[in-house]
Amino acid sequence: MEHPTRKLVTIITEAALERDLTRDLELLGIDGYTFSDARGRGTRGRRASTWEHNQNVRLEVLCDAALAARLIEHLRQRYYDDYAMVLWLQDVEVLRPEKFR
Amino acid sequence: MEHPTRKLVTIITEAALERDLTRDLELLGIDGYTFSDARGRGTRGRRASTWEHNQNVRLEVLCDAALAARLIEHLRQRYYDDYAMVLWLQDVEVLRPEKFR
Amino acid sequence: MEHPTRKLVTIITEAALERDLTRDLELLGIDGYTFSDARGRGTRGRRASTWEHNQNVRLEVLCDAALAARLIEHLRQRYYDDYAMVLWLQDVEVLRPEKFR
Amino acid sequence: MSTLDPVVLFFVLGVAAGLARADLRLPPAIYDFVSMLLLLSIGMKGGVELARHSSSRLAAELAAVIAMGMALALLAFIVLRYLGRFDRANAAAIAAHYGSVSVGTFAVGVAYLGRAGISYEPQMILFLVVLEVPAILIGVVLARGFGPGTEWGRLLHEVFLGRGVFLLLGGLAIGWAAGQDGLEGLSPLFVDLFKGVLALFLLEMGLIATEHMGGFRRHGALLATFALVAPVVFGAIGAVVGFAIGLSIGGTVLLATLAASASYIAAPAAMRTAIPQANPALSLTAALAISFPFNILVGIPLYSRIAHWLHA
Amino acid sequence: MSTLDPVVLFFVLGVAAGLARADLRLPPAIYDFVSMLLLLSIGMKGGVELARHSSSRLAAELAAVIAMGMALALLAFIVLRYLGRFDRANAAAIAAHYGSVSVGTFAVGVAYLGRAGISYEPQMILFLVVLEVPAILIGVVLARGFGPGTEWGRLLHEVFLGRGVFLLLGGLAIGWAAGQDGLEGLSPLFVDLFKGVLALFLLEMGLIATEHMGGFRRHGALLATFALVAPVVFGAIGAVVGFAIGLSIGGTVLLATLAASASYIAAPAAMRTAIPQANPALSLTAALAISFPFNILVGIPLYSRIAHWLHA
Amino acid sequence: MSTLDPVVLFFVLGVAAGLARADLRLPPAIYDFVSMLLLLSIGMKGGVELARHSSSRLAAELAAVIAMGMALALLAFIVLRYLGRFDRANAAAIAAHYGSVSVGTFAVGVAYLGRAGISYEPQMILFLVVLEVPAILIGVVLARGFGPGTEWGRLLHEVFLGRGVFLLLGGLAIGWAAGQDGLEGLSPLFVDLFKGVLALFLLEMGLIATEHMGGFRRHGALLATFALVAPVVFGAIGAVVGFAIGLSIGGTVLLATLAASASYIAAPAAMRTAIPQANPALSLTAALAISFPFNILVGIPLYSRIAHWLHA
Ligand SMILES: Nc1ncnc2c1ncn2[C@@H]1O[C@H](COP(=O)(O)O)[C@@H](O)[C@H]1O
Ligand SMILES: Nc1ncnc2c1ncn2[C@@H]1O[C@H](COP(=O)(O)O)[C@@H](O)[C@H]1O
Ligand SMILES: Nc1ncnc2c1ncn2[C@@H]1O[C@H](COP(=O)(O)O)[C@@H](O)[C@H]1O
Ligand code: NA
Ligand code: NA
Ligand code: NA
Repeated sequence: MEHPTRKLVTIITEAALERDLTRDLELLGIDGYTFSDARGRGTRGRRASTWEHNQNVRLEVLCDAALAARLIEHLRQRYYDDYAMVLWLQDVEVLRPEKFR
Repeated sequence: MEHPTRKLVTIITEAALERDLTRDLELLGIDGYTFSDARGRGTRGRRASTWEHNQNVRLEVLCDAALAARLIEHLRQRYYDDYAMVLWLQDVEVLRPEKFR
Repeated sequence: MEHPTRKLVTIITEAALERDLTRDLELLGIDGYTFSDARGRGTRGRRASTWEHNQNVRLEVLCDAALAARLIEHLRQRYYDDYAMVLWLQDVEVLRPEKFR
Repeated sequence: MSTLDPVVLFFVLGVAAGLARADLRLPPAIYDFVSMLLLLSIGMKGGVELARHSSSRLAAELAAVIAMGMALALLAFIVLRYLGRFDRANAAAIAAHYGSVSVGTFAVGVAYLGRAGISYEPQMILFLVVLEVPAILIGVVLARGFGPGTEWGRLLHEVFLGRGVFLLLGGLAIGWAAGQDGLEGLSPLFVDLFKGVLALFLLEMGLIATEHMGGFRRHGALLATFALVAPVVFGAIGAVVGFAIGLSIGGTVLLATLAASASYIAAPAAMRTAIPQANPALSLTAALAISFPFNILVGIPLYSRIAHWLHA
Repeated sequence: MSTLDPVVLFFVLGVAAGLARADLRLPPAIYDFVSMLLLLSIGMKGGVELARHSSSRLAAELAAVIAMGMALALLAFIVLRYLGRFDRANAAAIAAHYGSVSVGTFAVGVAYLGRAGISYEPQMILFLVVLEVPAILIGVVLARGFGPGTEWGRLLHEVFLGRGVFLLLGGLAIGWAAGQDGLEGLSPLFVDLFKGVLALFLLEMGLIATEHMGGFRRHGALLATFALVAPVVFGAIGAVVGFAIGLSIGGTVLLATLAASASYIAAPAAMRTAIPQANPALSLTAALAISFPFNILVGIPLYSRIAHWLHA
Repeated sequence: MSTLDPVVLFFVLGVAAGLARADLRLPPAIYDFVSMLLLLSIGMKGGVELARHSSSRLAAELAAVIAMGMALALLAFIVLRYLGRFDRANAAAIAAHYGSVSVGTFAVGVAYLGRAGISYEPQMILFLVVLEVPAILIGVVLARGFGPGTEWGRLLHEVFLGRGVFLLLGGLAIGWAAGQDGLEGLSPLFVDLFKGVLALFLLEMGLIATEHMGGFRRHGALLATFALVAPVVFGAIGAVVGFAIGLSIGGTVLLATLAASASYIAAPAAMRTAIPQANPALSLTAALAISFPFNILVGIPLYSRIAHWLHA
């Protein structure tokens, strides 16, 4: 069983950015994504708290390689310097490739 | 360090299906799985809300390729047409392959 | 677009271990990691409950292969026999490899 | 009473927050907590009252009320399917929502009567529980017939053991078993805080309602019209039934309110299971984004007038 | 008092929901919130009382109570290891749970006395806190000896700074420092709502208890027997100790209740850390799915009889 | 009044838990719930009072208070940038926090006056809302000028529709519209529980404050000194302004408290959006880990003395 592949981009960043990222995704033409809550630690210290200023979210976007590249480039320019943000990239098999441009 | 590989199936779907999926998994003979809460957007619109009717869950199942194929086939037949559902598939290395048929 | 790769270690285990794992990670020299809440089922039964004694966490660590091997070895020795724990390993592409030793 | 009840202002605040995209996140856990308190409070109150004075005609009244729920679901189906040209699944699912009832609307009705100093029969809370069920069953039959496709056991489980009906029934049982005196120690939480908890619940419903208002544009004027007209017609029917079975003015207002209201707790969950091909956004937009606000802002005072007029 | 306290009915409702697989999800955040309120309320109440009339014999009483906690843990261990043929780790872990105490059971005992109009000594709440500790330490020593394997610092941290003991002690300190008058503004939340909050807590415990009932089948009749007999025997021992150190009837009932109860907050967390090879399902099934319901349904009235009989 | 208000003891308990690394997790959902109740309660109280007696000089007072907020932010910026040698972005961000206000500190001030039996003007709550805004705008202008880089629309949205200002304003509107009588049914939740809810909020703030205490070591004595001195100086300025615009003793204490306090709800969110290159740890450490405890433990009594002295 072999399925076509797409890119899965996973981003861990500040919870306060959820709303902004949602807008960015839509502007980039990405209309499928998933958020969940997270906490952790990185170069900007521990982010694991009771309150909103110090929580993380985990964002997953499944899309084709070109869109993934545009998304990553956007995040790098807009957020990398000033925000806690980590991201990684994987190839995954999908069932309905037409859903994930 | 090389470990044996298994399939990791990740499914994002409606929170209301958690109970049904649990039953399905058990009927399929899959007795290891992980759920977590999620929210997002896809072809069936935004699913990110205060209330249960509009939330997602994220289900991860680690199993061998045959079981993964059966699981995916089941989901496709039973849920794809009528429910918000996205899934992807990866090969991952595991430590105790005997745990994940 | 090709990026350097690192190992992503994903661990699902008992929520009660979060504090201990945090300490272990720091002792192992791993200073980037992400936790999120999870629930599920495995060889040690169902772990999906209202209360802390029966919940899971999901831990993700992005690091180089050597550190990943040390982490896995530590977990195997210290927790595998007595705790509900499952882990898997993937190669993922990262943007700033210097962040993830 | 010309001004709005302050609890309704909380709904308005929630809608304002939603429309203005204010950063007012209410965690799902808090929604669950607040709605649990509300359901238990209402149930317990009903149980206490039922234990005190039970109606000798209860069985007959229940039969009438159940028949009404079924008739309303059927009526809604016919209108949606033949006038509205909705497909069978969607017409049946929406009909199930409108034949069933909304606990939040009922609670606002109770608050309305409380402010106006009008009393009502204890069995109203029993009617609230009972009315959750028949329309859902009718909806499933309308969509799928009695064929083998329906897992009736699972559906009944979904309905009776969903959080809404279960907590109402559980509260009812506890209130009935413990009685007024037994519950004294519990009244600071379940009685005194009732209105405050209802206010928080309505704030959340306001936020959620706006999430579903987008559904409007997509599903068109037809659905919106139905969602505005059905409450008035069903409310009038409910008032007539209430009057006919001999309810007091307060009871008549509440039965009209129940008839006019559309479920957004039990029915959506049951429909998702039993009629998965129906689009849940249609029912939720209609029930929550249109009929619910209409009922608590305009409908309840209207049904009160109708009830007074019938009893005059 | 022949009927159940209504708060206990909430436990029954939770069990019913669990057994019927009702869709009654109580988010973990709400469990944390409700149990936090409960622990702070109990602690504050104790602190206020302690500040008012402190017992001159407090030190002697505390010594007796601590000795009792250790003795009960030892007794449980011997029975489980030599009669029950449990392995060392599991016998020690279960023994630690039964030598320690349950805050929920204590709270139901307090509600029971309140309904019966029986007063009790303020230091009971201090005993509740104090009894969380010694059995846990005994359990660890029984399982592992005094060898270098045990990280005692970490274990003590786990025990004293776990949420249970910490919030009880914190509440105690605040109640003691502020006194009755100082706390007046806080009493609507921490006093008036106490029973309501306890009801919600018991509803949740009912749900959780059923999750652990499955443990039964697997761990057999032996464990179930222990979980039913231990409370009775330990309760009787607690009553005798209470009588011997001169407690009032109310105090005797509560010390019996403490002795009979098995911890499910502090002990499980500490045992998981200190005796990881013990199977936590065994202790939780016994403590929560059997002894806890037994105590709040049957045990407390029984210990009350014993206390009355001793004081007669 | 020599002893601490018991609500402040809850803050101390939270700090103790944080420092001792006690296992006291308070789920984010509970923080959201408790702070929502607090904000609504304060707003509603203000609205009721405003509806009763509105000040004829309100416009003039508001102008003075807004000018004060701007002046304080400017003063803080000058000190941080030229004395403290902070870079422009960080100096501006911290200044915005200190020119703005803290709802938690205000609530402790209200509790302090309540205990002392001192009344205050109803418009104080309006000042609380109003003071959230100007300092934030000043901070952004100081950091970025009026250039095209700033998305003002988004910033204003962030400020006015952030949960803090929105819930305060919403509560104010509801209180104003419903009036004392209208809110009667809501007072068990929003009035009677106020102090208890404040206690829980302070417990959480204590825990959160300790999370930020580590920031200390890294950001040095300079910031710590600022965070201790600014409240005293700003408090004195606030007291003088309050006296000058003719506030009562109570009003003067509260305006001093507002001036002395630093925002940790609206400002952090707005700064993160508008001045992303500023390190949020600096402002939060200063505002929450130093100035907040200082104000509720030492500051408020001090500002009360200043107010009494001015009015003597
Ligand atoms: N090596 C890592 N592995 C997994 N998650 C990480 C890692 N580094 C950082 N993170 C997550 O990404 C967030 C932001 O990281 P940073 O920008 O390095 O502060 C952290 O709070 C963690 O949740
Ligand atoms: N491209 C995507 N990437 C990541 N998650 C997605 C994507 N598309 C959909 N999802 C998630 O899957 C859920 C169901 O998707 P759908 O069936 O397309 O409505 C959404 O609510 C999202 O949480
Ligand atoms: N095959 C699997 N796929 C995904 N998650 C699993 C699997 N097996 C176990 N888990 C998760 O890991 C936890 C511990 O597993 P175990 O140690 O097998 O009890 C479970 O509670 C699940 O959340
Ligand atoms: Na209806
Ligand atoms: Na015991
Ligand atoms: Na200020």
